[in-house]
Amino acid sequence: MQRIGVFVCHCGSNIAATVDVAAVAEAAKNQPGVVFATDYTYMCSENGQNLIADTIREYGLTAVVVCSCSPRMHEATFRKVAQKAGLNPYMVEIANIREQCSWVHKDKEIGTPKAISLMKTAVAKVNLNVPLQEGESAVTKRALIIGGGIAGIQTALDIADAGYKVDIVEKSPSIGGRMSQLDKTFPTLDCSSCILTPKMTEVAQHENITLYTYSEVENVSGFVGDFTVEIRRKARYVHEDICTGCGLCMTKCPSKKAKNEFNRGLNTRTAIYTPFAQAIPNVPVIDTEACIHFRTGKCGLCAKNCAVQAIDYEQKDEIITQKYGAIVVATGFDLIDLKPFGEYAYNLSPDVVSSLELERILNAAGPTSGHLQRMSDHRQPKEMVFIQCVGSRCEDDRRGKPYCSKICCMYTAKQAMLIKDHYPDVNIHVFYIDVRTPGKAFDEFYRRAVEDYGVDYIKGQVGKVTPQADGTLLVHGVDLLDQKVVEINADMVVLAAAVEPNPDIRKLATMLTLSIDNNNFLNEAHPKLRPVEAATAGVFMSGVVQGPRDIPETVAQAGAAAIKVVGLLAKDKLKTNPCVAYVDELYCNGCSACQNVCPYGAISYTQKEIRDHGVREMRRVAQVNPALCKGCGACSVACPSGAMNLKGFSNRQIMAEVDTILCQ
Amino acid sequence: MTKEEANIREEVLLISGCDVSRCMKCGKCSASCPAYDEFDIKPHQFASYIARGDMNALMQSKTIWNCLGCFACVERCPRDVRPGRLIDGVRQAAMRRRGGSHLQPEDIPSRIDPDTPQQLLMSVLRRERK
Amino acid sequence: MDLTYSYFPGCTLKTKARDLDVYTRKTAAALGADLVEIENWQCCGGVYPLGSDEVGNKLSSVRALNDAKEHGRDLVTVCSGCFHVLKRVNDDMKNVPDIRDRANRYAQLAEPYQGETRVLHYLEVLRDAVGFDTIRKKTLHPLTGHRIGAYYGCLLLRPSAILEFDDPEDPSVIEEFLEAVGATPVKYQMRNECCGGYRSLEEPAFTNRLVGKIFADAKASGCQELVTACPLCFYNLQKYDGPDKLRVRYISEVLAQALGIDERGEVR
Amino acid sequence: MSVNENMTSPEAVLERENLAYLGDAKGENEGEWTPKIVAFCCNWCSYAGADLAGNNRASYPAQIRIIRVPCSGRVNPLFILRAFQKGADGVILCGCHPGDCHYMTGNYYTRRRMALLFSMLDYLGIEKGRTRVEWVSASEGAKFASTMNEFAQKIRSLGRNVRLEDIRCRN
Repeated sequence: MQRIGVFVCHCGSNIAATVDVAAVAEAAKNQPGVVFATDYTYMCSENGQNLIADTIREYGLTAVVVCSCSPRMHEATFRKVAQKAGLNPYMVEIANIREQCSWVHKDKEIGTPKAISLMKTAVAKVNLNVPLQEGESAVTKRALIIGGGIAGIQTALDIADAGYKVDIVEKSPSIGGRMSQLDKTFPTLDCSSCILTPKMTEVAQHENITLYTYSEVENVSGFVGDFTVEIRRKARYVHEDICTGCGLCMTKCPSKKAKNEFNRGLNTRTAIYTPFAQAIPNVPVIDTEACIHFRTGKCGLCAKNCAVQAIDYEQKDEIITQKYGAIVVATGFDLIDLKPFGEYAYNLSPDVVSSLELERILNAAGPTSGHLQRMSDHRQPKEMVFIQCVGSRCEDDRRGKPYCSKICCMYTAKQAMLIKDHYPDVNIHVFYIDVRTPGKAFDEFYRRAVEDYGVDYIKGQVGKVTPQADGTLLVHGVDLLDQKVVEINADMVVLAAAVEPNPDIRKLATMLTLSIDNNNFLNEAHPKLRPVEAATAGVFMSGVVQGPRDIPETVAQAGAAAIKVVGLLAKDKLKTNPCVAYVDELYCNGCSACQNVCPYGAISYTQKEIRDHGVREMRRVAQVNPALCKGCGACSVACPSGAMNLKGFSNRQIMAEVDTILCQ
Repeated sequence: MTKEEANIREEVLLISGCDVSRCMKCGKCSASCPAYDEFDIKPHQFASYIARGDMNALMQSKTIWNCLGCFACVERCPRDVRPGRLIDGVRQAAMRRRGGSHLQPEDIPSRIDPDTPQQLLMSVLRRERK
Repeated sequence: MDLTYSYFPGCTLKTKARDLDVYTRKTAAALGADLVEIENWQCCGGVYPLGSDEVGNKLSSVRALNDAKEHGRDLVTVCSGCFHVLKRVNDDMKNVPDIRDRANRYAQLAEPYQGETRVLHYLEVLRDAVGFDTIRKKTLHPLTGHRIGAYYGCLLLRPSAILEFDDPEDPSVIEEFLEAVGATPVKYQMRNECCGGYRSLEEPAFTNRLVGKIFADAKASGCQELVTACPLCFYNLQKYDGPDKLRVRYISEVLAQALGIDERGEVR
Repeated sequence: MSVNENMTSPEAVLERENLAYLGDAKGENEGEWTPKIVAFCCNWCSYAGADLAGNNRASYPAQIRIIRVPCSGRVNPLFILRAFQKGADGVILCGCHPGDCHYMTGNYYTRRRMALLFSMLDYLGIEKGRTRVEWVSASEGAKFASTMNEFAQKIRSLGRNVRLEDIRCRN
């Protein structure tokens, strides 16, 4: 039997005005297990706290009920008091007689009996409380960054500079991401590679950073502080540790017809390749679908020409397993598929390009060596039309996205100015819905395009782009302000396509039990107050994987994610919530019902010897990982045999509350 | 907005089943309209006219009789406002109030030729006659 | 596979567009498909009834759809207008409870109709049931060297959410069909733009302008002739008298030519 | 104060409930009865919503008693049966709005589970109106109070639960 003390708070007159607090204390004295009951003006005051602590010692209390405000207000306070007085903090229960009694009712004759029954309910529950211990788990001092774009690079550098080990897993053969494909960046027009390449090099040379390019996360298990991750290192067929990056193999490769992904398919590359000249690591990979040796068994020119014998056609994928304390998801974005936008003739004409394709065309390292030209006939265009919001702000989910992609207004102004800088005779028309430029020096940037460069902004949209016999593109649109049809014979049309999260995120979200929104962006633990943390403890996010954003915002968020990771890795041990699920192995029949409803992957199964009525046998029984369990209790309801239970809210405790709460 | 206009608006919204508040005034409908120059009130204006309750202007517009019913605006509207259905709705409301049609039956014989398909006559009658 | 279908010819196919009807039946027979004409069918109305609060003018479609359901068959039509109306009314009967309830109260069928019938365009039968490969094999007179453009118009494609016929902005089923009969399909951008439709009765000059743009684009893209499945498009295209005019035929006529079938259904 | 039988405004209903409750408590009113209701509230949204109702001094009948659970998904159907057995006239479950569950999916399980339980109870003769699932967020104090008032009124119209109450359990 517990020795329970009941403390009834007046909360000044907040409670005492509508509840006869003395009567509640008096009634408590008759309750089973109650050895002490009193009332006091402010239980949360220092005197009130001392009253509780002293009584615990003096009466040798094993449990405490405080009848006061909501547990959401002061449960933590009274638990600390108990702990200081030598009582397990989880032996404290609160009866909410303020928010849910005295403030709801106006009459003492109603408030008092209700407060008494709430007190009785808390006593009934606390009679069944057991001391709970907060667990501890160790922290592996190493972070994993998934994605090697600017978001992942910056996060990795910030964590590594703080002194922790970081691994970057990047799917493609080089880090750099989308930013490495850009020409210049708004609103300052810095050259993208000029500011990115030094960071890439820094990553490669940092003693705390390990790079796994051409690699993918295969499996994740474990929990905050102790993740175990399997990484598939895809076969490059080139030994990273031997290759000197001389590039001779690429010049000798006779298979030159493979689609160049880095240049968005605008030109071709060799079968053995690095995506771009500044690739990190500067080690080529062999595209087996394009390679003559892999298709026919012949050729082998790259291997023959490699002075250091780095090429190995027999190389196999390799799985490495590594432990991490924290994981940052920074998988970035791609543009949406433009095929469903047939009205813009994207499928019909090579001179209708996406904004990212134009970025490659403008880039000195791109397919046209930075010369602005049409992909059909390599002529320099004279009339160009930009169409904004292609697939953005579009409720039709068969081809678009409901959100604003945020970066398009700015990069369009940038592309227009870059073109006008180099080719002042090009006429540029921009069809827009709204021009959105919130950001430091952003609107000024856009206005410069209009006022200084004479870019023609047309408020309206384009209905159809029709290729003409003379090779031009007839752009048919409407100027909504003039209420007039606008027809432009353009040489090139640029589509500002919506951004969308990298499709890999779905698979990754399942592995990491992350929640994603309807558009495949990751959900934050709290959209305002915990913007870089996932709901799953120990997982963080950085960059466009969370929502559309530009480079400065991404870098800022990368820093925020890094400090969260560093804050976690700086701890030696993590405290765990003790109100977690537990299993009565005797009743467990290993049916997996609990595992299926657990949103955190906290339940696994093990073969265990069970003694049941004197019989020993091996059984498959559930086991709960307390570090992963968040204590929602879904498993305890799903369990058909009643084996699953929840500490702090056990079946018996809740039943005791139900039994008592309706008493008069 | 007069009471009568309020009634017409309600009727148009019911007939069309459209939600004009979703319109973001992008102009894709007008840009897609093959009969844009034949319209006095343009497709993209319908949503705001209806939102404002300026129904008399819509009821008297040429647009409701000149719309081709080609659904290009309906297909391409990124907000599912479907201006073509709004135009259809206003035309229906107009016909119901006038108790008759735009094109009179006696006008028709002079306009047909030996190849005129039944489909054409049926369509005109269905679209323009109550 | 059982290739027996209920067939809804539609008003125009019985009179001005006899070619579309006759060649559809004959080619279907030659390809092993049985098109059984619905008894006592009534005109679909030409355009989809626009007032969602009106039910009476949807009943002729409901009766045809129900007749197909009672025979346990899919309902096939080749006129774009009929396809458009039947498919949209069917969608209402399936998904709009108010229209479904009221239509059933009027129609007084043995058992309420709830959109069970599948509405198919003849092109879908050719593609999915017969198969373009079969057509390729049975083609006796391939249209080799013919550069033909498909003219889709509006009624087959839009609104695509309900018609689910093809990509509304970049359709390809007629091109695939043309390729199967040995022709060289030519994609041109204006193939899904409106011909002016029913406005040709009141404003022939206006529809003439629209058709002119379509022909101009088709010709500039290298088409030598156009094919269509819609009698109204056919009429408007035929009436055009401008410099870019091309020959226009129905898809079924082109199919018949390829299969070597004459008007009486005999193989030549 | 006399009780007007036709009073239906929320304030009037509340007053009537509380008067009846008062009578019950004093053992004064023969045959008068107040519906007893158990409300299970999830800790993150609905319990906070109930707190907010109190903060705003919004009233609801005293015979509505709240049990705090970590998540609406923690509510075992047995708890609900037990409440009825113990003489509850109605049971309401409150959780986070769909998509807002603190534990990501708990309220979806609740919705499915309760749909089954309630239709089974209905089959057993416990009218569907006696059971309810409602989404109340931490910011919806007013909604919490109005939901409770509505629910109490509904239970009153259904009368006393006599089918599942176990008279041996009366306390």
